Amino acid sequence: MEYLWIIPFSPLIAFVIIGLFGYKFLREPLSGIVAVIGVAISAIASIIGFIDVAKTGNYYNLKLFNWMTIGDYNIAVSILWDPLSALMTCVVTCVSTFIFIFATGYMKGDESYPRFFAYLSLFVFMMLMLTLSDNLVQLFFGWEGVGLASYLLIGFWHYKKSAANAAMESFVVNRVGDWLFLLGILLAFVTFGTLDYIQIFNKVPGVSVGIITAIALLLFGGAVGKSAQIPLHIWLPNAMEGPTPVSALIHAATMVAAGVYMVARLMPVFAASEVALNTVMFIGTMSAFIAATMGLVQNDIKRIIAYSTLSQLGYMFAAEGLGLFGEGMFHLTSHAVFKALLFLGSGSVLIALHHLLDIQKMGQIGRAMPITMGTFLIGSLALAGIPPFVGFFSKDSIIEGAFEVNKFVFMLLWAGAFLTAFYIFRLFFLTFFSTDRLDPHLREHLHESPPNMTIPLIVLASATVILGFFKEFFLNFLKPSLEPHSMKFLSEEAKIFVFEGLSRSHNVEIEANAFHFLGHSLSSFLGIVLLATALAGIFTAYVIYQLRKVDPVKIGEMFQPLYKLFYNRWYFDYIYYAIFVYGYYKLSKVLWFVGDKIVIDGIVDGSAKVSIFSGDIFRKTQIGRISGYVLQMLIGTAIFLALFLIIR
Amino acid sequence: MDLSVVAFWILSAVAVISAFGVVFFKNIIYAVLSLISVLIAISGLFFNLGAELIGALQILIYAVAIVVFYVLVISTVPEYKGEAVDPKYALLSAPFGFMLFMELAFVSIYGLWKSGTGIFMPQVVQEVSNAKAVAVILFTKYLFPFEVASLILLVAMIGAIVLGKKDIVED
Amino acid sequence: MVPYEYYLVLSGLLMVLGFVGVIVRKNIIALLISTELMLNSVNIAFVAFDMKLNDVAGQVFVFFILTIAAAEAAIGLGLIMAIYRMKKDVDVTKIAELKG
Amino acid sequence: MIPEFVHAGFPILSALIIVPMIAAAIVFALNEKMAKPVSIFTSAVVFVISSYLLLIYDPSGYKIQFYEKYQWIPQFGISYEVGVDALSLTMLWLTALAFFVSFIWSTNIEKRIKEYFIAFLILEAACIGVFVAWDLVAFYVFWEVMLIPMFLIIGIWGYAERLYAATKFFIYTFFGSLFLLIGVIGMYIYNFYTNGVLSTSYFDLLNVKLPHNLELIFFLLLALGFAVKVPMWPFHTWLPAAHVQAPTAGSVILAAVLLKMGTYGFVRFNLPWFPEASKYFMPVMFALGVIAIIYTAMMAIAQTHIKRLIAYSSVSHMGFVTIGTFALNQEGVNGAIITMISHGLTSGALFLAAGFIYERLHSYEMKDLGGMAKFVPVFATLFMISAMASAGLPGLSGFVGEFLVLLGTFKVSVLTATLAGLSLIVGAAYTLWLYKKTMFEEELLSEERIKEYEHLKDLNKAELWSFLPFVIFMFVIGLYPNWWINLINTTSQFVLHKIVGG
Amino acid sequence: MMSIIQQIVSGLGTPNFFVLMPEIIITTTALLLLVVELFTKNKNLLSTLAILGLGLAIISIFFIQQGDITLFGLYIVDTFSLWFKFMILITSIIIFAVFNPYIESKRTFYGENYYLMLFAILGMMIMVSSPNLVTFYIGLELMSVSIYILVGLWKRDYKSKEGAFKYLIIGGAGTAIISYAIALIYGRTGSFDFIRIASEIQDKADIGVLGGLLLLIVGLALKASAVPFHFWTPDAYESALTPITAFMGGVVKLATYAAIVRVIIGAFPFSEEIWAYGWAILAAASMIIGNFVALRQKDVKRMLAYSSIAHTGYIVGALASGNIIGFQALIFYSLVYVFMAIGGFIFLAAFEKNEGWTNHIDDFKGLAKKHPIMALYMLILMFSMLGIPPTAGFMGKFGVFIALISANVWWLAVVLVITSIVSAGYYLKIVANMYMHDPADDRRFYLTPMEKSVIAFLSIITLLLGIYPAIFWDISNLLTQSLVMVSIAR
Repeated sequence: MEYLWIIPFSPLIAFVIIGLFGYKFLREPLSGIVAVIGVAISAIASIIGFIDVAKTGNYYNLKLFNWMTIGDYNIAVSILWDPLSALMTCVVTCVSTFIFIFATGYMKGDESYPRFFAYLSLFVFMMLMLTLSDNLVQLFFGWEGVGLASYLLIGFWHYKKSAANAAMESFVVNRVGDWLFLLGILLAFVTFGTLDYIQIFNKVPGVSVGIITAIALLLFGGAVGKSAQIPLHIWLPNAMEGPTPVSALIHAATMVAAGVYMVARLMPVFAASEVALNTVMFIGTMSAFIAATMGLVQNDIKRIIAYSTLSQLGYMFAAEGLGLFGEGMFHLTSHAVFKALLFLGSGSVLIALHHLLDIQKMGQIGRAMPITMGTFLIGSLALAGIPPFVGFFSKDSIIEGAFEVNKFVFMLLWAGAFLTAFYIFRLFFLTFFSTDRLDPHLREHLHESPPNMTIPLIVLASATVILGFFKEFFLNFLKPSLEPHSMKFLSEEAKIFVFEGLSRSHNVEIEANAFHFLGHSLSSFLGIVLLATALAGIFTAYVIYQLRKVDPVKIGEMFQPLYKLFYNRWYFDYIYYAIFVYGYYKLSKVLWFVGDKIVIDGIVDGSAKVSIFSGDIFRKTQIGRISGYVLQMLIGTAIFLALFLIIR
Repeated sequence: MDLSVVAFWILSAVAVISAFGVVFFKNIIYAVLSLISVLIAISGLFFNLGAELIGALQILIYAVAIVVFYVLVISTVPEYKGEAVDPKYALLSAPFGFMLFMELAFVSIYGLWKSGTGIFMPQVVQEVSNAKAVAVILFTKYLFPFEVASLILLVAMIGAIVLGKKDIVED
Repeated sequence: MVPYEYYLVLSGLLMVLGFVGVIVRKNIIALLISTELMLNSVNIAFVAFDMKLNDVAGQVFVFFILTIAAAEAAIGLGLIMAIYRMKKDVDVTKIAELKG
Repeated sequence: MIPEFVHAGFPILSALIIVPMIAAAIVFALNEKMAKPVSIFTSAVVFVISSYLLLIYDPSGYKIQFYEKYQWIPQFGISYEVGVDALSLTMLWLTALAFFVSFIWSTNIEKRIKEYFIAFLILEAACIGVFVAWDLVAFYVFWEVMLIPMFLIIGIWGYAERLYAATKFFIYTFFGSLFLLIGVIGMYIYNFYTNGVLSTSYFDLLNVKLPHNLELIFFLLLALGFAVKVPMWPFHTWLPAAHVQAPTAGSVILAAVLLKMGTYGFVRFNLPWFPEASKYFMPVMFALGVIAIIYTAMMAIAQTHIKRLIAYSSVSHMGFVTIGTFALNQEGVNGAIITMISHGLTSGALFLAAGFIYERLHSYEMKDLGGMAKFVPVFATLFMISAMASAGLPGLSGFVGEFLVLLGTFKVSVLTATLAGLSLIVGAAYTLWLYKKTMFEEELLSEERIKEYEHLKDLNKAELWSFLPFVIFMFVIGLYPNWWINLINTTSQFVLHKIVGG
Repeated sequence: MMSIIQQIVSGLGTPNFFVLMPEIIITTTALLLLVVELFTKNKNLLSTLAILGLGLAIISIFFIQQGDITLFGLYIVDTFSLWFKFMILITSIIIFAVFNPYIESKRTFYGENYYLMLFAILGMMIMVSSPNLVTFYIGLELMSVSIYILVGLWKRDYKSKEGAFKYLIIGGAGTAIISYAIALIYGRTGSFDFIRIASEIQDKADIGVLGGLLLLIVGLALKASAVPFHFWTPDAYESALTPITAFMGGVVKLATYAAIVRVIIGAFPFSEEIWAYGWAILAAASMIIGNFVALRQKDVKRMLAYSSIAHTGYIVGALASGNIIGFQALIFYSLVYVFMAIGGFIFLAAFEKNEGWTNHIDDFKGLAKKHPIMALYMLILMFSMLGIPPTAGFMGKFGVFIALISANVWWLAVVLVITSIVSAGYYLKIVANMYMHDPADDRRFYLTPMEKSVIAFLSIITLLLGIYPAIFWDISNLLTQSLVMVSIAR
């Protein structure tokens, strides 16, 4: 399996090539093509590897080179190739490939076209380092690397103040997560004496639950930051400042899912601690619901999808919290596909409308760009969870799982499902149908996007349609890395330990076979309810925004406080800004003036002043008159003698 | 109560009183005169102690030579107006002067002074007069310092001349 | 016979008086006179010690002290003349241009 | 434990010290045109030699290599004693690199060129001397000599308030170093009274068995001397002043070399000499280090003057070195040393960047800057790499040190590590703030400013070549730290041998 | 019966005048000058003669066998005295070398200057080689009297008279105090010989010794201008001709320190707990007052005067240790300090010749631009006075530190540190003015080659002694040994 090293390094090579020669030789089309080739190669390689693993179900662990030695432990740059990483890698590479292709069209004519693809390739490299890692340090390397890439790409149009700020915000907020993550790594190292997953997994049983919980929670803190869960979610919507392919790739399909992947990757550790799992579940659920509510009332097309991303990530975490790691990963996959589709769709819309973002100003553009509309519709249906699209299979199974395990979570997720269906179709109708609110100038040269943009849409759309029926395959495929008893790299006791841990939370069997699941959910009460919910959401949106039976503004006024709360994103941004940005900055200013300038420098310069002052005092003794001199001599002599004569 | 005691008390009283005169007389002439009386009193004490040579030298060098200098200078310098002592400094110096005096007196009284290490017992001095004894020591053992002392006087003379010369002012 | 310590005390007293004289007088000539007084006070001590020790070295030293007193008097008076020529004053409070 | 000495066949370290001095003499003799090439050549030679030493150094087992010792002042048992272990060698190499770079950079000096290069050459000799000297008096002599040229450099070629800054720098460090001197002499005297050995050699003083309270006193005396130089909070206020006023090359040297001397002193002297005191004062040092990290990070973000911002960031990084050193375990000390090197590279590069910006826009104030990125892409890239390295991005030099330091500290005190880890956040905050304020937000610029920017020159040859070494070595250390760690492992074991045994 | 007299006389033996060769040469030169000066006013001739005499004296030093106590025990010619005579003569030659141009530019020629200086030198030579309080006293007075006059010898300048008068009065008081001290010591021990004194007071010091010793310290401190007996120093230094100031600040100081060591070690080797403490107090006061006041001086000549007070503090501070190391440190520091002090003052003298140079601190502005080399020399001297390696000044302070810490006098060491830091304030001001300001005008100053070379010599030797002080440490070691051999190892 040595060829696996190609997977991460071909994008890196592409990055280097573009970085060095991008502006001088390659320029507009060529650098894009190089990037696409680079990522395509790794996509092919990863698919080959995927097939291999799917056939055998083995895992491969390659150590590429030894990065650093601490005591007797070597931190190595390495590849762990097992079903889980294989799946994630494939998702990354394949989705990236299509998004790259899309981007070649999307970025046409941008003055820093090469830079964009250089950054993208860098991102893919870092992402692959993350997914392929077999130890926490390399994971952290990728983790930070994708953070850097996202910083660079969000700030790609850095001449915009908003972009620069968003970039900085995203990096710093991520750093908050990374801080916890790093502490987690340190604690893990101090605890286990190693950072390789496999060794850690096998050592888990020996360690007290408290420490395991601490490690798990600290690491999960990193995930919260990276996957933009409550309370560290605020950066993701602002990250939409970046070009749309970036939003699609980084902030929908891959990077933000890294947290989910990480939790699944460390499943044995999390499974060992009930508290950790519950936390994951709770955080996920809250995010799923709250983000959905935020998405209801936004008018920025990309932000709406961003909030839906938050919410869907919430579903994944909830799934993992419930112990349904397989379903979580499956939802990750499907979400990657249809959310990329949605973003690219909105991207092609933006191209057509010259980066007009406000959906209230759109409408009636579906006729002009059928392919976009069709694919977008498919994506929306998938998101809303309508069979037979993939979203239905991945999402509803999570909700059903929640019903079995925890009613409260179930309620929230259920409500979330309704809201999801509503806001995505609100977006859909307002954009493609409804009344014509579009500015006539734009209307004139409204056109369908070129093929290198539509083809990816079509491919992804078709994937959305068919992928759902491979659910069972996926779940079985993932068993060797997520099902304790079939995890080859666990020792026996570890298997038992992890199994117990899982079974504590995960005591529910979800129907794996897609057709059975479909049938079951069409027959069982719960399934019907869920389906009805989704349809209800769509219908409500249809009534309000297409038929215009009810005026949305009225509703807004009816639920004034609620509307304000949602519209202002639960005031998270304001509070954070007040405390951590403005507060911190002002506090620093004050500290600088008081602490450094007045107190410390006051003492330092003050001592100089004091000595000068005392110099002036002593100077007075040299009064120039002999009498004074001799008097002081007399005093000096008298005291000098007295010192000895009296003291002795 | 032999004579020397009386002489001591009288002479020392004179010396101290005229020393106060030196310090406090407004008129500089009186100050110089009281200096003379101090010197004479001191030489009297020398005689009283039996150091005739030094006593004589004292009178010769001081009462004649040096005081003449002073009188000369004073005669060229017109009489100085303005008060003799600066009261501020008087007030400041008095306590510390007293303190120093107490210390010196303490030392003088409680010091373990040696006695009779020398060879010039009274009877020896009886035979060879004090003058001779001093002279012998001065011109044998202390010849070298004596020569140097002459150099000092030479230097002082030159200094007095060159400093007192007119050209120092305009030239 | 008077104890020699008395002589010492006397010399100390004269010494201090000379000291004080240098301090309090305002006429620079008087300053010089006071230093003479200080120097002479020492002579008493020397001679007294001599008599106590049955030695004459002290008196030799007194001789040197006299020499030096003379020398300083000469130089001092020369300086006073010069100062007077330039300053037309012998007030110590005026002889205070160098200070600080 | 007395290590084995590998005597040098050819007195190469002395040569390293002498060569710059000779060069200074030559420059003094020649005319102004020749000053620059001569000094660049010299520093290049020194750099090549020191890199060569770095390569042929034998890291297996603790040996003092290229060792020389000559009598100097026999009456006091003072000798001229030089040699390197890995710590000295890496610092020596860093010094050579930094000087090489700053000589290349100094193209734009037109004021009193000869004096400028003479001062720098003498400074280089002194700095090398500090790092290779093993005799305490020799060490102190070099340590002080270095003040004179630096004083002149800040004072002559600095900016508006240069006089204040130079004087403050000089007096502050002089203050510290005199206490250092007292401490050393105290050790020396005590050694003489107890062991009857009259020597200021490092290794003789290593054998002194001090009573506890005396050990604490000497520790504090030495620590005061070093803490001023590091600088540790609250002795740091001279640094921003000096940096703000110093010319670019001066700032580079100050940040890359002079600050290291303080931490070098801690690692070299305080730990091996005062093991008990080091344990005793560990909490204090941790507290000071953490304060330095967080407090000065806040100072940094409060600045509008970019050089002062970078200066404060240096203090913050030095806080890392402090806690790493006083974690008193292998990882901590290794991390501290690596951080010293990496901070030398990153802060040097950042100061070069600041100098570049000043030469283009003639201001250090953020309100006059911004939006350059588009016009100077190459510079923007290098600047970004340096900034990221300083923010501790994995794969660059900064992360390695910070990771090891945090690991070492975490083993000893979780709280300290947790708080120190905050620098991931605050550090990123001020670094990106700096970058954003200088490079981004072009749309805020007025029209005519854009016009000016149109003919901004990107890095010229000299500037590029002074940037590249720093950036390259950031990658070298970041991507393959193993080599460096193998290099310094034995040294850090020796440093800790009294504390952890070994 | 004459027998007693005969005993005395015969007991004395005949003095060995050969060992007095340097003194005799100096005396004859002085008297020769005294005569010559009456006939010719040719400065160069006079100074040449003087230098010739000094040179001869130096040469004669090498032909003297050491360790001889002659003149009936009143005069000792040992390594110590010979070395110090050597240093005194050498440094005096330096001053004679740069004397003429200065007095020409100031138009204040006195032939007396030359032989008065020679007499002063003679006084010092007597002082440093005195095993006996009488010799010491007489030498001291010869020196002082000559200096009083030298200070006053500035034509048409009132200030020099005032300075001289102040010096005279205060010095006279000092003389009286020293005489009184000698009287007390004489009364306590019955002798003037150091050896006798030392052997008399080996046991615990009583009141008499205490009083005598303390008053002697006061008098010596006054001559060495230690606080609080320093008041004459700034005024006299400022008002004298600058070469004379150099003479006072360098040579006289050197001789005084030598005399201090001589008397203290020679006569009171066993009562160090008294004089160590006493000198410590005076040293601390001198460091503090000298440095702090120098901080506020605008006139560099006066500033250097105060810095010399501070250096007195450092140097006698070494005595606070009361052990051999302390003596070594003192001797070393005083030997190297001469060069710095003379260098600093001669630097001023050389520039003072020119119009528009007033020794004001602002006159130094931009000097590095006009005279880079001279500025470099001044920089070396200043940093040496500040005590930054690799200069001799650092080595001096280093020795003092070692002495103090070896005797556990931590408090004085700390005072030394603090005051040195304060002193940086004014030394750096001079350097900063030279290097970091632009000159007000582009007027260049004229320096004679002799002055240039002299300053070069002084600053470079200061540097060399800093870089390789071993020789001088050897010397001071040797001198201490000879002293201790004479006094303690009896």
